[in-house]
Amino acid sequence: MEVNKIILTFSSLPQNVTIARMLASSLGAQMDLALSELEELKVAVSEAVSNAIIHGYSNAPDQFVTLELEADETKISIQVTDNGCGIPDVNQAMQASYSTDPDRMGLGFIFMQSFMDELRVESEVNKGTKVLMVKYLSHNRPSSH
Amino acid sequence: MEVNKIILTFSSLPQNVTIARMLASSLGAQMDLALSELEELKVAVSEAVSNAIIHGYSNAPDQFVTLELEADETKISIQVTDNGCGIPDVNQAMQASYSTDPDRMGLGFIFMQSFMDELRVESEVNKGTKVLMVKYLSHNRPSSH
Amino acid sequence: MNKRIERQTLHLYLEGELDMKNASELKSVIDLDIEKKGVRTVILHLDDLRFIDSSGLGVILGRYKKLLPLEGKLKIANAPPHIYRIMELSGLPKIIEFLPKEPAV
Amino acid sequence: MNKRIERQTLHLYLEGELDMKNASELKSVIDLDIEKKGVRTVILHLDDLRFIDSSGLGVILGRYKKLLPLEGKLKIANAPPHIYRIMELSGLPKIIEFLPKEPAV
Ligand SMILES: Nc1ncnc2c1ncn2[C@@H]1O[C@H](COP(=O)(O)OP(=O)(O)O)[C@@H](O)[C@H]1O
Ligand SMILES: Nc1ncnc2c1ncn2[C@@H]1O[C@H](COP(=O)(O)OP(=O)(O)O)[C@@H](O)[C@H]1O
Repeated sequence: MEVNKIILTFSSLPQNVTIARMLASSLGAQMDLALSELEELKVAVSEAVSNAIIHGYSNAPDQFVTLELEADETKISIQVTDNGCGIPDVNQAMQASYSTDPDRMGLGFIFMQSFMDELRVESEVNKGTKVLMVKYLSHNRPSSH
Repeated sequence: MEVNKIILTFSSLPQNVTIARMLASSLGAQMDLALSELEELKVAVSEAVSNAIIHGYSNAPDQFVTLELEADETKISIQVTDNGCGIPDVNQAMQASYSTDPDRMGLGFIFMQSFMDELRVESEVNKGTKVLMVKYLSHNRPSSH
Repeated sequence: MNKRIERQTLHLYLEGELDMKNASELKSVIDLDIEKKGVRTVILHLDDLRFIDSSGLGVILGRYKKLLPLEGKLKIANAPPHIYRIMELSGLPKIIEFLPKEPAV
Repeated sequence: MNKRIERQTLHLYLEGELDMKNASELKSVIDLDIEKKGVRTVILHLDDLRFIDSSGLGVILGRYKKLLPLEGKLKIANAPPHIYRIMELSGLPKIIEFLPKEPAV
């Protein structure tokens, strides 16, 4: 099977979180993910993209977020990139319940971790943040045999 | 209202035509296009993207097509770009029934023209083709008052 | 895509989207039944077709043209309104017979 | 989003997606009814909710916390299975009361 690569760059607007989710879930559906896996993929993408807009850009609507999707016969790889404020301490940020916003739950990274098979975060203060996630397709997942 | 800009770059694979259509129609739905206008938008995007893959890249699966969408309060602008073979005579290509492929109908540009308010094609042989289309939102369309 | 053959008549029930992605599959299904099973009438049932573009219309017209010299026929049944509008713009209804809505069996 | 107030109880029927796009709208609707209409019980009916993420969960937990010092309550009714799974992972069912499926009226 050919590699399918899809890159979506979009204004940092709340309504584009829906579009980002839908794109990931369409690709997931083409790769025959189960319905429950599609739901989980959507949550993971939603968390990463929401973080880029809310935290990375402090909700400024005139910035850009990039969602890169790549599917091959074994996995779907996802990258969400912003050029926002960055994260000073990534390990701390990834702790359960840790949030710099008192109104938020600090569950974003936990959801990404639970729903995807791999999660990596690269961030530099004042440069931006890149979240990399991988979902293995069932027939290739080590745990399935 | 803010300007919403969305850029999708994707492998020249047939299944991505569905994704490109869906993206345009999601943006159209957010801009409150009527259902029939969404259908037309989908056909126009489908024609331009299919042309890029079929004609621009002769169905090679390892090339990239770009779909740029921009929405503001008055219109949705769409650009479909490929870096493929280009069109030697754009005026001829845009004629009804003209096709370089005997199995095709030569209706792609006709549909784009009928369903969108503006259509412009820029092409250079061996460089590629850019199709620009504009759809005005009903309350701003000259013909609606 | 469901199909049924009855006395040299192929009934095809199209679903979802008909575009460049699956147009060539439709082409081979029909052509094979014409060549191998002697089908001479093809009826496309479009009740559940949600999208068509010129790639899809091209395959339909192409099958019509293939059947002509064989004295065969291609007909279209139950095209939803928004699909019919696109077919109309392509001139297809001037060439191809559209069957009136079938009563539910 | 449909709502109904009955004796200080606000029934909210959520639809579609609850994420960062509409979480703050849900927050203001509930907070206004708590502050202006003296609502002390909020029941969120999730029958038609298709998607939720941590932004949506955060608003629900936040309203629960706002009601606590007012001796009010927030309850959740009819969460679809895939929505419930996400809520479970967040620990919400340990804090918030989930009502058993209502018989259709
Ligand atoms: N893209 C980002 N840019 C800057 N900071 C981020 C980004 N993503 C996450 N963070 C930081 O990491 C923290 C934890 O993130 P997360 O687990 O998603 O929880 P929450 O979004 O609820 O705060 C955030 O509160 C924020 O400080
Ligand atoms: N992106 C493109 N790259 C190269 N050639 C193109 C492109 N788009 C259109 N063409 C040329 O213009 C012709 C007419 O296009 P169109 O009206 O869409 O009809 P059709 O796709 O049925 O051939 C095509 O047959 C092709 O030769």
